[in-house]
Amino acid sequence: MQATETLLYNRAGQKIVSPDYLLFEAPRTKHFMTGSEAVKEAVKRASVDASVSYPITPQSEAAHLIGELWAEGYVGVYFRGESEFGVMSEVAGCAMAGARTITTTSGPGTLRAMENFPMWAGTRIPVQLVLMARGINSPLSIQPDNLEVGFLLDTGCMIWYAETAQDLFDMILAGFTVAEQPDVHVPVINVIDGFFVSHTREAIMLPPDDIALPPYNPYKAPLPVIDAEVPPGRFLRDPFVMKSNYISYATHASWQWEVRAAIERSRPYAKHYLRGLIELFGNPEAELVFVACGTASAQAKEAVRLLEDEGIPAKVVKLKTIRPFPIEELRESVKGAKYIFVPEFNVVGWLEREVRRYLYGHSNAEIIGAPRVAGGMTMPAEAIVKEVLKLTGKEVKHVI
Amino acid sequence: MSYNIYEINEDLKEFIPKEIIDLQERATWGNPKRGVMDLPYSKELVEEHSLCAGCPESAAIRYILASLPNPEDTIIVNSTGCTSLVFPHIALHTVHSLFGNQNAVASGIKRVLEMRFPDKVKDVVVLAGDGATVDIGLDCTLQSFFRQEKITTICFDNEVYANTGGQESGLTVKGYVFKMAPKGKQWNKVPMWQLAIDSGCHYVARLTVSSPKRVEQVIKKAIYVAREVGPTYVHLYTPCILELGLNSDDGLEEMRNRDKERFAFFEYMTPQAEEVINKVKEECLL
Amino acid sequence: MAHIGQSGYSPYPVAVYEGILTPPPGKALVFNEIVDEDIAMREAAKAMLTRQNPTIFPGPQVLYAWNEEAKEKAKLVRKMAEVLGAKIIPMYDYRPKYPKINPAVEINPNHPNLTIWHNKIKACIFVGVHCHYANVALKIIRAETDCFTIAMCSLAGHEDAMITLRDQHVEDMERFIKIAEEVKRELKKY
Amino acid sequence: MKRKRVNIRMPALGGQGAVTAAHIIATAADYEGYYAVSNPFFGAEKRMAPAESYARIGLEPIYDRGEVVYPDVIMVFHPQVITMGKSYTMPFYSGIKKNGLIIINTEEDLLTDEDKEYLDSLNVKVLNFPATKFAIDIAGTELSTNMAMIGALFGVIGCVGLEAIEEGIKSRFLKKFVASGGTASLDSALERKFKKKLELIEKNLNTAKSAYELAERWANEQGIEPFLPRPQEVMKTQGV
Repeated sequence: MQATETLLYNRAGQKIVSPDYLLFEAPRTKHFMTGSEAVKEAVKRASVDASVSYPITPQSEAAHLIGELWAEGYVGVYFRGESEFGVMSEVAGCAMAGARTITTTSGPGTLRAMENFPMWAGTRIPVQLVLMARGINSPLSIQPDNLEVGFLLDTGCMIWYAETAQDLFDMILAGFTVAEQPDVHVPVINVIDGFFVSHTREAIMLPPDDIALPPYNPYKAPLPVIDAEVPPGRFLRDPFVMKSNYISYATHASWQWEVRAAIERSRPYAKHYLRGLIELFGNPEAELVFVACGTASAQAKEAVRLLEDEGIPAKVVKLKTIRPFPIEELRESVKGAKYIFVPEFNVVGWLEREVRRYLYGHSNAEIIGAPRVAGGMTMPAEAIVKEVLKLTGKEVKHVI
Repeated sequence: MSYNIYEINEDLKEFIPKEIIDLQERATWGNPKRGVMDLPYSKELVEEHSLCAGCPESAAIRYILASLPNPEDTIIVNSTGCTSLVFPHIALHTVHSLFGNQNAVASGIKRVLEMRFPDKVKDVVVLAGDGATVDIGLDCTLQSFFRQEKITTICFDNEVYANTGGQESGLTVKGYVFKMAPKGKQWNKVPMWQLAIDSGCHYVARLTVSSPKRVEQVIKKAIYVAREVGPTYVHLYTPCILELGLNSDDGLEEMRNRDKERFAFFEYMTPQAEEVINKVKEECLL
Repeated sequence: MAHIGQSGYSPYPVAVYEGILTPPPGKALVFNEIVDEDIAMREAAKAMLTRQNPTIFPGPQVLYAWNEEAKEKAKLVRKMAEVLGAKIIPMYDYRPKYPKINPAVEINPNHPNLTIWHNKIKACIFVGVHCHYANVALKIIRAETDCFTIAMCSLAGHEDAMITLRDQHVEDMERFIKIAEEVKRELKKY
Repeated sequence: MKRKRVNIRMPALGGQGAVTAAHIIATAADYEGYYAVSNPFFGAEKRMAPAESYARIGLEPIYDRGEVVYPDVIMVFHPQVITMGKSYTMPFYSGIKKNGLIIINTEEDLLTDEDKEYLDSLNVKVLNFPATKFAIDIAGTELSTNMAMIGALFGVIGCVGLEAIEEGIKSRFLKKFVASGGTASLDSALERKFKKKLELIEKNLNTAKSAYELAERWANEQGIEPFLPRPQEVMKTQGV
């Protein structure tokens, strides 16, 4: 049994530092890069053991760059799988065998892989998936649209949402740290809106690349790692548990609740490593509130600025985590709100549903699922402002 | 080897049932010469299971487990089907993941174990039915062969989906009437052993489990070659006595009959594989 | 007894949905209260010493001699049982056992309540069980029995147990045994 | 009201280097001390098919992402954008803001009287600039068209100087060498490549520089103010 805690340097010869030092204390310097390149920079500092890739726009570049890290000796195992279904099963194998594992996918790939996600959660592997959301068929589109996230909400995986390349970099490092806590130990899906983050170049602050997270210790996992080195010697992961093989229904029920309980246990860790489950922007007293995540929150921030020019105080509540959902934080932050807008990059409004569900009986504000764009559309701040002015009956002085 | 995960702490031994103590004391660990001949004398690596009485699959599993050259460091990946009800009772680290992804999961496990334990031999063996291997899982099966994953894939071919109640599978013989083929199967049995050869397997065998000793030889060859060279494939006929309407004691005869025709013993090996097999023979391990 | 099914109905609600999470490092849980470890250890000892058929359920991580800590812990589990006058019933593996378990001599995480009912166990300690299976079992016990559950976890603990002790290693178990002896004296059980 | 942000839309044809241009524009602006962001149009562009990229330069953090729907500046990289309608927006100047700017790579005037009327009504200035001819004359290759366009842009809107432009171009073409971390120990093969790169960069710089000067003169004739105050000045007024 390997005592990973005692190591000073990782496989790549990087100095091992605490997650707190890497995330909060290490000096940072400014770089100018895309979200995909930010993924490489994060993985480079995360002592990653394994990654499996498959091409699909817009996540391909990030997957190439992880491959470069493997060629450079930063990642232990890397190859191209046969399909997203195969890839998500291959990373499951890697994680069950005790590897810190990351992979990436998008849109149709997410749906092709779907059967794997509840399996990941059920078998308690802390795999990290960087999801670069794009439209899902049919008809075909490779452009930004986050409908797919609605399908993932109840897979038993943690779901975090990054707004910028900086968010994504920090969330990937925090993601491993939180997901690998023994009492959490479920997968984490870090979502960004494809292209809006993956292909946009912006300034990002990075710690030095000669330090890295402590390696993963599989012997702290809540289920025996599959390496024939840990008892019980007779161990099947994960068995049929059914009345038909003389097992209580309670087993499967309890197992499922345990997976959800694990997500709940992630709250204190996520609060610490993400510096809170939500971020506030704008006028704290505002009665006009935008609740959003990812690029929708970025566009809402621009809208808040335009509304200031219109003399209308507004604020944005940016949700950094969707699973666990920041219930208390949201309720607190919309106290005194009159209007709550939920701008989204999909046609169904999965976030609006979540917001309504958790604010039911906790807010008298009118909740409006708008504006909603899809199919690759951009959401100009001006469009958000028009929506607001239309509803609040204020007359448009100038938007453009 | 990892035999110590079976070793019970003396202070607590008196509270442990005999079947578990026997695993420590009477199973054949750390002995590559072990084989089916040990069956009557040693503790087997499988306890009671819930397969049909007389199911040839249960015999196959017993022979295979008795033949593993390195059980204490062998990982078995299985899939959904009748066999999934057996796996909880196998005294090794095993994985049931999804229906059809067994070779993908095994690929990940093998590569990571090679990385984590560079100085140890960790054998990874896939054990699944015909539906999992050839129908729903064909992509993952063949792709793991293309990628030259160092794993052994064993297919239990009972020529039907048995666990779900007897539906036609890709390995059903043309003309057989099963559920979902009410007029009889319209197309030929998939020659999986040939696909395995064409896809890059270095050792391929097709046989019934009528002869324990032959099963042992094949399994050992397949595992040693996978360890040293690349993917290997073993195709076993384990008839479903239930769906064929046979009595519990008819399984063996059914297999012997097929030995003469579509499951006549067939073996293929590449030159590299042959080299390994000869080496192992010289070491008297075959 | 069970409401439905072979051995148990719904283990819902679970502790986290009642706002209870695992204790922070250095602390312990007694029901929904975060307390100092020594207090929790005293309460645990009291429960084991005063309730019917106290039993320790050692899991694979202490049953098998797979590393030095496991060997040490096995000795301590034995000692603990003597001090607490508790039975030892092993959870030697996690498989859904076919065709059935023998509840007199073993416990299985898939229907732990069978063993607790059969032996009328009113207080128990989980030790050396992998966290996931401990949690699965503890939820079922919480829903299906009146057994007072104590989790002695080497990692982050188990909020579904009535008392949870976290980061428990050899020296902590030794401390627990000392405390148990004190409590026993106070209760005049010697 | 005074601008806090310049949003730039670059309709082009696949292969013209509009994405590279957007990257260099943003990098240069970042170097100059502004906040800057760049991104391509998110599609499956092919050579000579419509392609588009965007850059945003601002005095405060930029959250806005995606296509620039309401641009302050439109840079038309190829006449076909107008003549053959190879543009994602119809007409190519839709959404242009008041007092905006349009730079068109062309040797003749391509706008109709209708276009001119509309653009005048918004006080949008139009610079017809033969960037490709310019690139061939100076760099000896039409591949430097995007450099000419970059030079022209900053010549007109001011705020980003030649030094910053040089930085932007260098960081784009030297990135690989730096990224691979081996700049110190480049083997001879790489050095030869490196030398080629430096020559290329030299040509590109000259192209951008002369385009900058030409556009600067034009801007002065037109009496065009710098589009943004210098970041330093803003700092001062904010008393930072």
